[in-house]
Amino acid sequence: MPRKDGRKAEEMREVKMEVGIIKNANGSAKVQIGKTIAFAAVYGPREMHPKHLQDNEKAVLTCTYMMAPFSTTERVRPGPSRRSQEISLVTRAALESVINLKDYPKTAIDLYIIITQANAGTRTAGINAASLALADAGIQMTDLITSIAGGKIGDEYVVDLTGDEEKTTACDLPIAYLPRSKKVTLLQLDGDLTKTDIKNILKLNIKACEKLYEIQVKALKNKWDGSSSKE
Amino acid sequence: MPRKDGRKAEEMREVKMEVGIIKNANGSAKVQIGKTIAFAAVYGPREMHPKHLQDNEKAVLTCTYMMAPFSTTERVRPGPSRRSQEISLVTRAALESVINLKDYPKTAIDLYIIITQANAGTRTAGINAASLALADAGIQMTDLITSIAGGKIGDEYVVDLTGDEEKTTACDLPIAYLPRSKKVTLLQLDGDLTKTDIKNILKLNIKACEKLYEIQVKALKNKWDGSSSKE
Amino acid sequence: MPRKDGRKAEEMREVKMEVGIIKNANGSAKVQIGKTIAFAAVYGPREMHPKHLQDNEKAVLTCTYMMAPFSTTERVRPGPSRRSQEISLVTRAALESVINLKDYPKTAIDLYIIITQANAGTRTAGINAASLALADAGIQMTDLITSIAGGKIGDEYVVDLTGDEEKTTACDLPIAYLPRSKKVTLLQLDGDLTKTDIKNILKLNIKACEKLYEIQVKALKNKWDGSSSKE
Amino acid sequence: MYINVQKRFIERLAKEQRRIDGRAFDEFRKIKIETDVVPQAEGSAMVTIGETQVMVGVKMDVGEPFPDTPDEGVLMSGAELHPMASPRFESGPPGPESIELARVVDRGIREAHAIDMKKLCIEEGEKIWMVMVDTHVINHQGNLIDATGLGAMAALLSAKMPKYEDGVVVFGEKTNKGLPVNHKVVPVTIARIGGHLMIDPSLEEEDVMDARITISTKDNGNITAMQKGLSAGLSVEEIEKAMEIAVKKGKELRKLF
Amino acid sequence: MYINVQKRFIERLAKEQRRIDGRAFDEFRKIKIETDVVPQAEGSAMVTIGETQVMVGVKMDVGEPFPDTPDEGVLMSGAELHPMASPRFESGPPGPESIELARVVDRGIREAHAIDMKKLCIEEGEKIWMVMVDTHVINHQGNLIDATGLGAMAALLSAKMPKYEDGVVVFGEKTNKGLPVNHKVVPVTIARIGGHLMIDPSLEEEDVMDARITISTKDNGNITAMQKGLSAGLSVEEIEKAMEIAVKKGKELRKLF
Amino acid sequence: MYINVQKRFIERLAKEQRRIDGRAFDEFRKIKIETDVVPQAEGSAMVTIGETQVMVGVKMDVGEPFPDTPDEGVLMSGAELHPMASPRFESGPPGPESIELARVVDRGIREAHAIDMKKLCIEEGEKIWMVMVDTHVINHQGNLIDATGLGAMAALLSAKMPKYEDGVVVFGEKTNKGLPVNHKVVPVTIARIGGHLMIDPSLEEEDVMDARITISTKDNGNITAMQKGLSAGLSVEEIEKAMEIAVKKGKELRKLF
Repeated sequence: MPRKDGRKAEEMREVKMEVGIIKNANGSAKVQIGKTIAFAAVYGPREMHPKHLQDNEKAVLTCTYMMAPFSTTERVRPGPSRRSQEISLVTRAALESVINLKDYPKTAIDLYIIITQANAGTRTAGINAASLALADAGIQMTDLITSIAGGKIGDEYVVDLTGDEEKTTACDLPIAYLPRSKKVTLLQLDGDLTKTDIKNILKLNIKACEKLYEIQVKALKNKWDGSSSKE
Repeated sequence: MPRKDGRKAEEMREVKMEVGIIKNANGSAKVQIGKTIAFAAVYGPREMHPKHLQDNEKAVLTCTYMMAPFSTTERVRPGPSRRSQEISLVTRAALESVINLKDYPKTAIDLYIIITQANAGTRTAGINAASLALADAGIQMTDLITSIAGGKIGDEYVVDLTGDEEKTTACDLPIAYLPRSKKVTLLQLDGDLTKTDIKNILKLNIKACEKLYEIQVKALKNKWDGSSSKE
Repeated sequence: MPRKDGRKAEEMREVKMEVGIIKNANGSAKVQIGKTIAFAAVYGPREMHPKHLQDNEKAVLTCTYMMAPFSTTERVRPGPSRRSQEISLVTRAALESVINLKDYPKTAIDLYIIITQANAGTRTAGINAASLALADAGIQMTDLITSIAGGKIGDEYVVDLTGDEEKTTACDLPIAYLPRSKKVTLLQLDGDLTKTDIKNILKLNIKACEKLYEIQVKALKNKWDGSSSKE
Repeated sequence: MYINVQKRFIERLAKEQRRIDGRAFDEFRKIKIETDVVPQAEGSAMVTIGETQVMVGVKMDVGEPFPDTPDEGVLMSGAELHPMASPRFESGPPGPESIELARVVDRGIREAHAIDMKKLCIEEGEKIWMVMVDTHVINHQGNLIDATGLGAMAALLSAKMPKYEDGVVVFGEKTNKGLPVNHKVVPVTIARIGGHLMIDPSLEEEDVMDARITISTKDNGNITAMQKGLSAGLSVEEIEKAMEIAVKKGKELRKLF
Repeated sequence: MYINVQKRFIERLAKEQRRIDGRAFDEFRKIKIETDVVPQAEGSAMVTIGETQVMVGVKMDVGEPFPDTPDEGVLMSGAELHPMASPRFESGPPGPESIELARVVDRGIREAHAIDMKKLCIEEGEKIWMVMVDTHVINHQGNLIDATGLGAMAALLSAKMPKYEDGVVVFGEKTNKGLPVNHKVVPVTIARIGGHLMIDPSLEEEDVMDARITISTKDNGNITAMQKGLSAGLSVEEIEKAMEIAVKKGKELRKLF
Repeated sequence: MYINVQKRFIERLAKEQRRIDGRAFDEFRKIKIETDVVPQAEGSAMVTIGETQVMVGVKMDVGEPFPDTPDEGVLMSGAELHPMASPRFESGPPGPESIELARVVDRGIREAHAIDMKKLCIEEGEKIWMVMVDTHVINHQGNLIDATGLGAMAALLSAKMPKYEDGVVVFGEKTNKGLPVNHKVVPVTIARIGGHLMIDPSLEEEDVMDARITISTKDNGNITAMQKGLSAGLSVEEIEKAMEIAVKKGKELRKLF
């Protein structure tokens, strides 16, 4: 049974990725998945100051997830919300899994994600953008990091729900996945599911993440080719 | 004339005191007076940092009085209110009277009081708990510190009003009292009283404080006996 | 055509200036223009601490514009508003034009303005008071700084509008003016005016500023005479 | 170090029944009360005690009553200890000292039922007058509580109700009707220095006092608020003596209105 | 340095299937649940897990429904990690950790439809019951999520509706009517240390774990919330194993109510 | 030190009528305006000026009018200078610079009556449309005011009213009806460097300018807002020259919509 927008269960919405779009940042990217748009920017590694906040053994990584006031149906009040603070926390943990912070002692790495248009899947779009921004900043990473959410509509397992689809189901299972080491580094669930449901959705999510990985690699190549062609 | 709950004018509600109930703290206590319950915890003396906040001559004592969100009829919003900040200020002053802060230069002593159930007399219950917590933390004290409030219902002077009694009278006279040096270190009044009224209520309060002193001493002995019996 | 309160177009409301009215401050002044009353106080130049905020090359000048809660028709909530923060910013810039901050390296100069009664022209009254307070503090200034607003009512250009007049016109053009160097250091406009309108209002404003300069000089003389007479 | 020298000096003077500025223990510095210093506000006063100066303004507005007092107006009090008034004050939201200042003054007035709150009810359970008393300290040289208490009372006594038409407050237009003030309440603050009690401590005296007690009295001599400050303990005798002083000086202060 | 020694020690123990306090990998510390510890609140519970102790209170009030659920009550959850409970906590507004704590517990309950929210509607679109669940941590020695989850459930199960008369909540008077709780939801938190999964991490274990996963289950064994914490990745097999553990231990925990 | 060298270099160029990037004094960097970049918002625009880039979104909602304008809609403007856009920006609530940015742009639009606010009244005294214009800076390389001003105007011109049925806004469904925009207002910001006036300062030029003036004009050439920035004074002649420039360049900018 095809979905309202004609997609198959395991099919993501159209994905567009672009690297290096914020000139001032050390690394940046824009990721659009369907109607959801995320920008990410990395500043650093740079000397941490004030000095008493430095960690002599490793870089201090901060992560800030935000929604633009105009990103969703009702205006979002600027400033951190409880939701955005929780997403910043789990996103930071997920990203830390691929960066060896010990390579950059005494420095700060600040990562910012802003959602300029929200149509479900904002935290996962943000993580995909962050992965590209970190790579674009030239930070040593053990893997790229990919992210998508899945769910169950009626009896069917589906990946990458739209805002409309989210309203018809009460479940949301986002993951962040390291495609090379095959590890799940972010995992959340809102819903009411059996273990079997979860296993099946995980499978779908991981398949989608493998596709996202290819798109990420391509976006980085485009940037590097673009850069080299300018030389 | 007996009071609604059968007590005599000079009779306190049932008092329970327990010392050493918060394992992480250097000292702690729980005090229940009637339906009012206060927990107190002391952390310190411990090195103060950041260093620029150190006082080379004495310990820096902080005091935070809070009410749990579920402690009273309508939910209390977390975070400091004007009322709680004033109580923290006068409680801190009262407690400072029995600690020689100069014995602990460059350190911080942090005292926290939380009211988990409120039925009048929360600041005084908190001070009794704080006195025990400071003693439990092994901090040198010149005296214990006891605290109770009194008032006038109709023509009668009464001690330790309940929440219901407070509604029938518009006066509240809490004190903190040093039983050995016989000094009053906290004194507040809301009401409309003559000098004679105040003298009489002070007398009742001081008598009650002398009883509270005995209960405090007993609670500390119980803790010390308990500790030694474990050895 | 005379104005409602009988003034001519180029006539300011009654102006009163008094210097040295806040004893604790290094310099202070009170300026009343019609029913608008501003107090200004300067603390400094004094050693800046914490030290890491010091500027080795010059003084750090701060400026805080506030309205007293009781200063206008509806009670003003204490604390900075968006409006007061913008006024603080442009006022600080205007004042900086006459102080050589490099004369006072490593120090802080803190300037405070409070409006105790508001009837239009509060930012300009505040700048006149600030000019006097800086001079009173003995801070080296290249010029005094004067300030007034003008506008257009019907076809007529007028200076120093009252609160009532402001309601009848939608334009407000405040300036700060250095009377000796003949430079405009603050300039704002709300309105809908032609270039010619603006030129004409500027002219009126500058004429008024020249009068304010004389009143400022006189107020400072009064203070100095007063001081010397005490000697 | 400097404080310690000054402390010993002021304490030694106290033992000789003397004060640093030559006053007697029961003597206020020179007090001046001006009202209507903010004519646009419903009520206002400037109080000067020595070099301490505070401005108090009263604003009124119509609002909803609290559910437990549906037929009573509401009194709200605030105070700002702004760095404009003293290098000792810091910027930012009100700290505990300014909260205490506003609350102690407020309690004295509130507990005396100095304002007849029932007369400030417009429509039971729906609309009442809110009376907002705000203090701005102009210059701090000690004893802000008494200055603020006198200022609040003077501002309330001078206040005129705003015009209220068709259910709307006409801001800026005042009527001739004053607030329903039944009692004049004044705080008297007593410092203990070197074991001696003295009123109206100056800033230098506040720096060395070891205990402080503020006692608010109303016309009939009743006490409507007390607040002890600082950590040193007072004996019952000292408290009783402080009450005598506050009742006596309160009577004198009320003549200033 | 100290942490590193402890880390290696605890990891080495894990490889020998042992834990620092002698527990099995699937063994909770001693759990004690007391209810009605705050008799004045609508519901309350004190949960002790080893030396970890949290108090949870339920308060109720009448409010307006959200526009998109006009016929449903509202559940709100908060938690404060106050320095009173541990020298590791800092003063100030809730940080990300306490927000996560409250939200993870809340999601498990909410997604299970543990409370029948439609039964908390008083008048569609106008008035509904709000259920406010607040956690105060008494002592933090690890695994606050499970302690808070058990406390929230116990407090909700013990809660009695307040009296509601003539459109007004009579605070302080409770009825005999409980909350409409349909499901018992409990979280189980699993730590990974040295590559091994173990439940109910103590504070020492939390300091050395590299990944953490919390899984909430309801009576029928369905999973209603998951939250992975920390940065190390889990394999799909580990996630599946964690689900098995959580379903099994959840069944045991539900017997405690 | 580096700034000083750069400052002298840019000032010397100015004296030779040159700029660091080769532009003429009255020449903007390349400007690009895209609209509907956030299709879900009521209106939106991305403005690129050289390497400066800002995104502006317009959201609408129904609310209550202000008491003094019961038959008019409400315009609200905000801007965030987030560290995402420049290492010079700091986290936290909007500082004075971002407040000034939003307010200057807002004043130009408001004072021109660019939006017919009376047409945004739904029911006098009860319900009006609120128009919320928010700016998110993507990349800061100078002249944020003009970029924001162009973006706000483009977003307002592109906006479509949301559906409004049975007294409720149907968020996410837009009608074909645009906002009642009567005038196109654009700000032009002029920097003074080495005594010379030049438009559209880049970040390097902003670092060395000693005065700045922004002048907003509408279609008929009238000026609706001015804001001088920085501390150096301008002569009346300079102000008059700046007005000439702003009127002329404003005319050109309006052709971009």
